[in-house]
Amino acid sequence: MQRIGVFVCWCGSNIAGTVDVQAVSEALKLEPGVVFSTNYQYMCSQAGQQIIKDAIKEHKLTGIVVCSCSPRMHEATFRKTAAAAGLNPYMVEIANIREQCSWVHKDVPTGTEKAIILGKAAVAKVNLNAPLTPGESPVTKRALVIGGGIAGIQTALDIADAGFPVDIVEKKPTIGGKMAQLDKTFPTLDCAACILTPKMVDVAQNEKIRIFSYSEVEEVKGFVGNFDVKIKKKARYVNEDVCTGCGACTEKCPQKKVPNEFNLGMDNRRAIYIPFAQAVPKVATIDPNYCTMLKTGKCGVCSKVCTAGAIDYKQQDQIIEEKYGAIVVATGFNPISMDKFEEYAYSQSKDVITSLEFERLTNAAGPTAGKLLRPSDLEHPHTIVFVQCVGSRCENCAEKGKEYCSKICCMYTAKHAMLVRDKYPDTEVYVFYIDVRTPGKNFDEFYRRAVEEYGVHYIKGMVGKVTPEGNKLKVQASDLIMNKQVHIDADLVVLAAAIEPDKSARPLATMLTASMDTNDFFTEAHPKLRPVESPTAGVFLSGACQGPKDIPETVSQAGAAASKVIGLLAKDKLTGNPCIASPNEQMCNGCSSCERVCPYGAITYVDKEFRMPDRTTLMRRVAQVNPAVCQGCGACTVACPSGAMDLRGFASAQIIAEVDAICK
Amino acid sequence: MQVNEKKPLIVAFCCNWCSYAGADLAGNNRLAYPADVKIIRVPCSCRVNPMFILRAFQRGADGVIICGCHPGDCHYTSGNYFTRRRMAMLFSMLDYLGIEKERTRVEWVSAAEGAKFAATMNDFAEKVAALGENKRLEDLRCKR
Amino acid sequence: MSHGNNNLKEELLRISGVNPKKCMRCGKCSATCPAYDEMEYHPHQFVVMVEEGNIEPLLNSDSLYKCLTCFACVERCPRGVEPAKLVEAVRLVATRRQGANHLKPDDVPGKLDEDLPQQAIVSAFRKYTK
Amino acid sequence: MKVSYFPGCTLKTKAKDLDLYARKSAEVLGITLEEIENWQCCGGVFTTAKDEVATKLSSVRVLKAAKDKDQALVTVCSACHNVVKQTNSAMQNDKEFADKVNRYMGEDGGYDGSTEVYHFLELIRDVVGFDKVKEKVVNPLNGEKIAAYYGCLLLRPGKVMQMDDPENPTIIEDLIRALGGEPVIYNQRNECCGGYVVMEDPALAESKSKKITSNARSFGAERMVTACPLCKYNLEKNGSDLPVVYFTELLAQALGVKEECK
Repeated sequence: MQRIGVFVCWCGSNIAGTVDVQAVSEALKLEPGVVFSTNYQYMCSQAGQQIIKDAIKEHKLTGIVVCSCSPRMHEATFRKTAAAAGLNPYMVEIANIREQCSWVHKDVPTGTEKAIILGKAAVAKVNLNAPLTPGESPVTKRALVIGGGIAGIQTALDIADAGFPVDIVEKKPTIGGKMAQLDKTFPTLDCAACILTPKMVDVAQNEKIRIFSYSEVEEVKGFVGNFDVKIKKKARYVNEDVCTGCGACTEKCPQKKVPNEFNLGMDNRRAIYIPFAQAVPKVATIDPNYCTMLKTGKCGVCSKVCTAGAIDYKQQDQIIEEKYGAIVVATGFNPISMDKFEEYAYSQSKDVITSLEFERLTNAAGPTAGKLLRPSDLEHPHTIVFVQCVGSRCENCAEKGKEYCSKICCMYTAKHAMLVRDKYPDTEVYVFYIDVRTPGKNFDEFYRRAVEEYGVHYIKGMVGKVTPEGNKLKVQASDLIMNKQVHIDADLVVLAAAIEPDKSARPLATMLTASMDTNDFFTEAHPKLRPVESPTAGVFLSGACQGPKDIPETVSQAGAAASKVIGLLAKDKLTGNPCIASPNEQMCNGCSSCERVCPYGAITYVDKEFRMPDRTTLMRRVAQVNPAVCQGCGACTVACPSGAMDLRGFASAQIIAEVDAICK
Repeated sequence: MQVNEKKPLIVAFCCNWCSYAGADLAGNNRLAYPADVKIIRVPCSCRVNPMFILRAFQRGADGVIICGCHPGDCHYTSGNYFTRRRMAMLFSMLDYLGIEKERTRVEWVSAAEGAKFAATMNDFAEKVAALGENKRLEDLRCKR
Repeated sequence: MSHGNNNLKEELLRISGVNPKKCMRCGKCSATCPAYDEMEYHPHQFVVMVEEGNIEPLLNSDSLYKCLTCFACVERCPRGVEPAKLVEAVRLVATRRQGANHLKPDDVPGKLDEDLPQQAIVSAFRKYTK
Repeated sequence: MKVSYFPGCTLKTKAKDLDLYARKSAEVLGITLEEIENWQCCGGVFTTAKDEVATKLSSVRVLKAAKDKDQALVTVCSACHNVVKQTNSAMQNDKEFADKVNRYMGEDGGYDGSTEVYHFLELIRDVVGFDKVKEKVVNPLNGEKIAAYYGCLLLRPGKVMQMDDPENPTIIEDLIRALGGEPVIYNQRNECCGGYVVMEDPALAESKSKKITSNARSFGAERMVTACPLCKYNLEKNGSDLPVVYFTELLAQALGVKEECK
């Protein structure tokens, strides 16, 4: 028989407000096995933990139940407390009487009644707990960073700086990401390339960092400390080790009409290309969709002009297999498609552009060499209308736009507006906004400068319709302060498109078994306290894949993710989860049902000798669970026809005891 | 319609990674649902042995709901697919035994769907309450 | 703050099925409205005023008959508020009052011309008369 | 293929062309339009008020008549289409409304919202196919620049009508292309012409119509097509210097049956 102690937490008034904690601790005192029961204001505090430790010693407790917040919050805390008092940490059960009781029920009698039942279930479970010892597994001291934007770059640099090898997988031919496409950055107006490209060079030169560009993650297996990853290196038809990046091929290639994605299709590149001058790695890539040689077998100009002999039309996709201890997701974002917002005439006029296109139009390396010219006729625009929140803050997210605020648009629009007025004072600039959101260091000051010093017209209201007519864009909008409908003949309309996670994130999340929210942003292990870890151990989050972020936030999150990775890789061994499957060999008949459902291949079979009652021996085939590989899902326990397989910590008998306690 | 004053008894099995976290989120956001719902935490919805559900009905539960990660999002890759198939089988058998379909349910609730968790529980509890007490499988020997 | 006529407000919400609380005050409905300049109260004001229960001014305003029912505001509202349905509900409440028909049969002959499709007359009666 | 056909009242008087050309063209395209017996006016406007039941009954009867024949229901007039389609959607999705309606329906029996409602344009696109239309063209439009005017009723509310992208529709343009014309894409093609207020406020209707025709003209249109008698009247009355025709006339012209209609 166990000797159980029950500890009911008030959580200040969080629990005690709706649950009569005294009544709960008294009721649970009467449960079988309970020898001690008390309540206290904050069980998780030092004093509260001391109460638990003292009681364990004084009453020789063999198990404890803490009625408190969610086990996702403080189970680990109380397990440590128990261990400190010499009790096996797995003899602790939590009754969740805060998130799942006091916070969702209104009146005290109901809350108290339910809290007692939840407490009884936990007591019933502890009665059947057994001490567990976690196994250990080694840690592969190498990290994988998926995505080579500023988030991935910073994470990789920080990890490498601590002495661990890092691989970056980037699906584009170069690292750099969205930041490489930006012109200036708010609120300091630093040139994006000037602060990003040195970091890209650092990555290229760092001995600890390998870059797999033009590559994608194909498969992820394993678990924290021991991931097995397959990376597909797509054929770029150029030998990376030989190519010098001289660019001769990109000048001679006869296929000139390929939309240049780096400039968002506003100009053309060749079929063999280097995305931009500062690309890392600076090697050429052949676009198989446009290359005449690859499509028809006739051409071969690039091969002829390449003095290094780097062109290889026969190159194949290559699969690289590597082991990693930790994985960082840094897959970033994209502006959403403007297809569903045709009231702004995006597809009907070249002069309606997105903000990212505007960045390219003002960038010295962009299609207009930094001169602000309208795409349709390359004239200088004299009236520019910026529209905020295009697709952000929408209600019906599935069909049109996103429910969330994209966070960065207010500031980059202020930046764009300010830069236009600074460079071209003859240009009138209007910004239509719903709210201007500037909660960052020096952000509001920046926005006010745009209005006060640079004379940008901020108008509260939305644009309803943009009508191209002649060479003008007729903008119809509302001015809510003036209570007027305003009509502006604009030369250029710039849409602040909402941002969304990159499309590659969803399949990647499935591979990593990392969870995502309904918008396909990765969810963090805890929204406040573990913001850079995914709920899947060993998978970390960096940058906009977790939510909209500006550059400073991305960089700080990248550093934080790196420090978590370093903390993990610094360990030689990881303590596993002891709540794993274990077969009762006496009952196992070796039928292989469990092996078939195990998603990890953790179950194998061995022939074992059994002593029979008549003193003969019998060889039988029985299941065996590899404790380092089993993750403890329990699929096998249900598949087992003879009931031989059970899950430690969540044994059938324990769950049934809980059911019984609840259904009394 | 309902004359029975007895509160229904509902057992909810929630997977640790998605639905239990979803329930916690419902709590964080103070989204109320009936106290009739009592949650049992399991590592994965595929840990729920049909036996547990039968046991609950035997012991007088009026409804049993199993919540897991959305298909494709299982923390253990494929556990919820097992759940889906197993429960389809079990529920059709329960239906045959006279346990109304409304008393059993499988629902996918992610860690981000606190509102969905609360809404699901409200709806489920309402439907179960409308059916009244479940006597069909109740084992009187289990009564105290 | 709700200082106005709550009964009337409830009726309008019931008739229209609109939830004005979803409005985030972006003004896109009014930005998109083709009849804006003719209206004393604009689509976004209908939403706000109904939410506040400040409905009498709307009932007495000519704006009710300027709405073209073109549904541009419904289509383009980022929050799915559907202001046109609210305008229609207010108009119905007004025309349903006794003797409050906006279009009188006697007025019709004066408005006709030879080519006018009867569809125009039918819909005018449907919109402005009870 | 046989479908139930609801012409609507205007097509029997001022917009006879719209009706006649549709019937003739349908024949060429292998579709028989079977006019519903004893149909009544759709009401001209679908009121969005949830408590308006009686005004929507005539549309429900039309829908039910098609259902009884197990046929899809086809309309040509934009306004009728809007009313009938919205009514059908309400019958499908608003249970309270459907219950009330079915209580009115009395001995006619109930209706469950299951009739498929097509606009004639949708029928051409989804059932006939523009490729097949192209094959049947005998008098191609020889690259004439034609501006499609959708107005509001065909497209909105987009969630209910589901005919096309309400902000960037292509269905009439695709038809024009199939008939050998060159569609003119202009941004005002889905803005309201003010048709409903043409009696109430002719000045407003005029200003709206002018905006549309001037926008179409600025994009080089030579002719405008529409599916709505009210739009046609309104655009013409308010001094469109572009000819405005029904899309069915264009169709009949290209299919070589226009003269037979006279």
